[in-house]
Amino acid sequence: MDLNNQDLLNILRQMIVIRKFEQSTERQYKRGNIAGFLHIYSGQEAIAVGAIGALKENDYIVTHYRDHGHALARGIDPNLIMAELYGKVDGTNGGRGGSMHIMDSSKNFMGGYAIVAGQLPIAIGLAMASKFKKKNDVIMCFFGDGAVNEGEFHECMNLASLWKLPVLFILENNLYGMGSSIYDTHACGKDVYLSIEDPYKIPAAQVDGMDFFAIREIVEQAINKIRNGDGPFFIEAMTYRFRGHSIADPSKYRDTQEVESWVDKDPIIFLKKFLADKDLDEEISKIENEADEIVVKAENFAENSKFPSLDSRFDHVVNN
Amino acid sequence: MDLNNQDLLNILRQMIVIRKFEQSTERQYKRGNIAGFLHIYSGQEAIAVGAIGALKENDYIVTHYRDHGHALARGIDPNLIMAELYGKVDGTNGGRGGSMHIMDSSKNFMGGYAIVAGQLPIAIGLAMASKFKKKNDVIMCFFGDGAVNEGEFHECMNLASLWKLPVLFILENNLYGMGSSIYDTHACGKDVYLSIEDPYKIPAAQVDGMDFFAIREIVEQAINKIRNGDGPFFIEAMTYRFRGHSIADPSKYRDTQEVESWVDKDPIIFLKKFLADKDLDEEISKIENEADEIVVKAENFAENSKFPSLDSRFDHVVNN
Amino acid sequence: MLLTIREAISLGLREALNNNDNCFIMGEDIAEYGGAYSITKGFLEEFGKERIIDTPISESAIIGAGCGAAMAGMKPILEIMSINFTLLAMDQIVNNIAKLNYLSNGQMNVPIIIRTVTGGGGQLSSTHSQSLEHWYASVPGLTVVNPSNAYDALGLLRTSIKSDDPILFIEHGMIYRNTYEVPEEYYDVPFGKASTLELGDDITIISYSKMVCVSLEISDILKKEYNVSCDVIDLRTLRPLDSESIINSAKKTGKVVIIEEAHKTGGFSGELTSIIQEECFDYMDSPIIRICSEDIPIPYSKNLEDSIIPNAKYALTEIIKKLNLKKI
Amino acid sequence: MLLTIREAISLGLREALNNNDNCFIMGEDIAEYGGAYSITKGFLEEFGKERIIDTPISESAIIGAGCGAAMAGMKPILEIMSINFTLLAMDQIVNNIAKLNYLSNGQMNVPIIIRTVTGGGGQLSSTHSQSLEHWYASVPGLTVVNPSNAYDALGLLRTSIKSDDPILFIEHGMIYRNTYEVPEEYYDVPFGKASTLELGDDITIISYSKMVCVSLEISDILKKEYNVSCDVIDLRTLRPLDSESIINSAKKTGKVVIIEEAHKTGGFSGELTSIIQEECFDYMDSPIIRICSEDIPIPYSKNLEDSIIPNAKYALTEIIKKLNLKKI
Ligand SMILES: Cc1ncc(C[n+]2csc(CCOP(=O)(O)OP(=O)(O)O)c2C)c(N)n1
Ligand SMILES: Cc1ncc(C[n+]2csc(CCOP(=O)(O)OP(=O)(O)O)c2C)c(N)n1
Ligand SMILES: [Mg+2]
Ligand SMILES: [Mg+2]
Repeated sequence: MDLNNQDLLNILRQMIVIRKFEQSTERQYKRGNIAGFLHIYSGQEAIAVGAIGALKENDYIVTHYRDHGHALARGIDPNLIMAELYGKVDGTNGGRGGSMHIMDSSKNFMGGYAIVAGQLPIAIGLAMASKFKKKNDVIMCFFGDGAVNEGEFHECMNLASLWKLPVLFILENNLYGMGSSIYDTHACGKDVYLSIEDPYKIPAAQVDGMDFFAIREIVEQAINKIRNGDGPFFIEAMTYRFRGHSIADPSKYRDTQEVESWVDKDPIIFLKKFLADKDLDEEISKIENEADEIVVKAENFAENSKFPSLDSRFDHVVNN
Repeated sequence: MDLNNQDLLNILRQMIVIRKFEQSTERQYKRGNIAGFLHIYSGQEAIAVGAIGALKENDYIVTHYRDHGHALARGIDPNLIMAELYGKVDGTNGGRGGSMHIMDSSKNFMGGYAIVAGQLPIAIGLAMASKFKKKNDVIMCFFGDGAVNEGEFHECMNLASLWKLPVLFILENNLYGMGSSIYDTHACGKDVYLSIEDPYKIPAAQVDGMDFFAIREIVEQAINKIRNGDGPFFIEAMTYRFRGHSIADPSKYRDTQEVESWVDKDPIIFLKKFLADKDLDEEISKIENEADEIVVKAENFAENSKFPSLDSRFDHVVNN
Repeated sequence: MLLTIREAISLGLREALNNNDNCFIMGEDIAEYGGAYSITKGFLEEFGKERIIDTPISESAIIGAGCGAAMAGMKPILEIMSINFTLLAMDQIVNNIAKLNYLSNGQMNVPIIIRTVTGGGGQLSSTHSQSLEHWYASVPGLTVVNPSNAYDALGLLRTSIKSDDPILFIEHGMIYRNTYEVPEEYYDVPFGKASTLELGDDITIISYSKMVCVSLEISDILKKEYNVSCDVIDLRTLRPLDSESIINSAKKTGKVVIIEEAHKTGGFSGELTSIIQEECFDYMDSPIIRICSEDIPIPYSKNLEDSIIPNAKYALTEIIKKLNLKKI
Repeated sequence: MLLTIREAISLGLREALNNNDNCFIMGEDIAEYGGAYSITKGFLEEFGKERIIDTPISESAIIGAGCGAAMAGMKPILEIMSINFTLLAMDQIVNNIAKLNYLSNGQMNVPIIIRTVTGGGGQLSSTHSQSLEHWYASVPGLTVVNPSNAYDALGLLRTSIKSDDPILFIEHGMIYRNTYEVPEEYYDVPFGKASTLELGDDITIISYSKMVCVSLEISDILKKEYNVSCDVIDLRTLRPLDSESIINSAKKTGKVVIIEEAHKTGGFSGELTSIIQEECFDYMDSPIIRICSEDIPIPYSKNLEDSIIPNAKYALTEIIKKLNLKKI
């Protein structure tokens, strides 16, 4: 990890764009421009930006429904993401997916998946292909702490290890799956990484998910090992979602003290503090403004995009 | 464990009855009296007899399709089991289940299940009921090494631990799931118990599955702990099936040396050796004869039982 | 009293818990969170955590555990947030829950209720908008309940609770808030008895769940604007199916319209059509009309979703065209 | 050349592996063991373990992995021993494999083939004897192939291999050994084209998979003993469905019999009936006859199993009775 000031500003910019993008999605949901289920990524930005920034172009990403942050970090045009949320024809999926399913195959961003743990087998398969074709592509697979309780999760850990597949599993442990605390749903409590290394022989590490540097560092190490042919790696990033599970969730099951203690660790503030003595105040406020502009532009783009034509609804059910 | 000679003879008798019963089922399959899938238990007798003998009447058992040994060890009339294999009306299930589904609710023998790992959630539910009703009944749940790779297995470990359920999990690790060696299918190799204790916080032990005494001892300890309210316990019994996966399997994937080395550990011979200096030769040969008689009687009973009447086929699809 | 469907179901569940000590509820986020659709809000406080059980996200083990508990004499009521998630537990439902009574030759009952939510219309995109109840309705051993209103929801829930059979109790996410008059005094609604919500002579409209609302809307317009009167039949339970009511009405009107939210190909409408043509062949004036969702995964975009799932306008257009109806 | 269905499928798979470097096969016990039905016997030695992959018993992850591999440009062919076990992977099949092309707006193809074995008749009892292909045939996005003979098995497999769509290739366990003449030279069989195996004027018999054998048996007897000639239509693929052939034949004969192994209620026969009555209403002389498995879990006992799954004798009795046929 060798980051100069410009790099750091770029990283901060990405995180701020995500945050402001999410604030916008909440507003637009309330205005009725966005519908369906909407899961906000705010609070977890350091993970997407830290991890995805370490990938090469040919590497693959799969994630779950809380996917705006990952999509933005991968460099997918915010206009297209917002248009997707508006259900418009210019959206990443032409308006067919909505918030939970951002997909852009031109960026090997293989999508958000809405069935808990349903994306893990996809990652296994992408990794099989990478290995089979000797392409050395890494598959980065994001999921939440809730996914760990699905049987499929375990099947995938076993397969990844048995076949030494190039998958980097990234658990974004925000301590809750919907309203359920991980302590009530997971026999071994919050430290999931402890239950990976021994049973599955997959190297596993826990990291502060609010700390960009910690994440980038472990991800780089992991990717090196994976590209080296060592097989899968598992990272548990401890984090917190600042908002409810979805926009419909008032989040009453978490006490304010807990929420506040995590908000104090806001990954954006964390990074700003780090930059504090570098005399970059001006650049940072420029970034904030740029981020606002990006989001407004995205809103306008989405607003002005058309709804898909009714005739188009038959396309791509099958190819033949 | 306090067993006098009579007890030991009884135990030996049970094991011999299972072995001869299985030999009979193979013969009767070839004669066309038994059909469908038939999975022979020979070689694993010490586990069923050692474990089930430690249960009380009110305790429950669930197992998989390789279930004749468990059913016999639970004291289900061999006549009824054989009649079931013949598809006759006097069978445990009236001929509806066949080999893979022996069930006798009067003995809390809740059945053999033919979908790999499908019985594990049933055990969880029986245990929830036991706990809910404060009945202190233990649920003994048998399964094979192949079942460990189904996601459901992990879901059940997690639930059992989280809710401190009175389940005794007994993994009969015969090293193969059909033709697949556990080394090719399980990331952590053959010692499955090592991957239970830490991730799930379930006490787990490995035991020689060919040694009746070892099994009975650990099972008694486990049951004591479970009745004490300590929650689930996991036993991995290392064993071997002397025959192919099912009667259709010539078992070419195992080399003869491996098979022979395990046949040398035949649990019945093991127990006979233990009894060798107790001057029980006469009793033992009586047992062998009795076992032969029991099996012949079962064959005759099954032969003479009727096929279910066609009209009866509508019964019990639903109650109402 | 006036109750929403949501309230009616909550009421029925409370009754079950109050009347049967062996009854418990479990599911993902049903206790602390009150359920994804708030059906069990307040239950945790009222009945305690031994009976209102939050589970991990492990659909297969949870549903299988319900099966085991039922076999041991409990009355488990499970909530699965969405019928789409039951796909993860399909094996437990189809191979254990549905079959154990039969397989054991009557030794083992599985008196479980699995409550879940079906249907599209909420812009949840293709994996969260399916109507899959007809699959379960094709499985011998299962009972499949699809209430369309609060009266039936409560009445059918009561019958489900008394039943010793495994029941899929399938609610529709888009009609929870609809309000209906429900008697204060006890009543129940039997399985396998459709209800005829409108009586008419000209057309038989058959539907269930949310599509009953569409049917009633249409029937109203047909009467007022086309002077055509309809039997509006709400199947209420897909399995057991009330063939008799269907047949009698089809014989009377000679014209049948089936409205179903499932995709047309392979939906339950085919089964209904078959029964009618088998039993009423000589009575039918014209082909049975099936109005169903198009054979397309349900997309997110509102205009596309709306164009795929049947609504009153589309249904009416189809009926008028196919039966050649003229405005009065 | 004379080939059994088993041999035809093996041949097609070998072709696929030889012609496409990105094609691989995976499944439980398909390599070392040669497959539960010996379809891939010898493949491991021939193609090596990178392309013939034994898997743990993890149906959901395996099928989902096939999906992922297909998305990255591979051509995975999966074997699931029994269609009953696909229930454990239903979510991956229905929510990922079937929908990704649509959901991604055409960005992601999933050119996977899932081979599996359907049907009863082997005394395997209720959890191992189901016919579930009609469920998959109701899912937009899937292609569902059900060959009844070696010619079609090979021809349809070749088409499956060329296709970019996800395919469920569903074999019947009880007819693997049936032998048929198959051309030496290359041919294939398109999707969505039924084959008319017998031509006749009086009755249309529609079936697929093993029930085609039953249909041919009956057609023969009807001709010889009743002087009744039948169109025997083998659907070959349930999705896409060749409605045209069905409709044309029904219009010609005015009498239709559908023979299907699935349980009657909610089987695919309902769909077929609906299409026919929609399109051929005025041509039909009598109700469409559905001959299906009874609505009972398939039991182990041979006499019960035989009485539930349709065979020629039962089908014939039904047809003769319902169509009031007289011996010559
Ligand atoms: C199979 C399945 N079960 C349940 C749900 C409903 N659901 C959606 S998200 C969610 C919680 C998942 O929590 P986690 O994996 O921790 O991710 P987070 O939302 O915290 O990012 C649940 C239960 C679902 N989508 N899929
Ligand atoms: C879900 C499912 N997948 C596959 C099968 C086919 N099958 C039956 S037994 C078996 C092997 C199981 O091995 P194991 O659990 O070790 O038990 P064992 O036969 O060795 O006693 C397989 C793959 C099945 N019955 N169910
Ligand atoms: Mg979480
Ligand atoms: Mg084994």
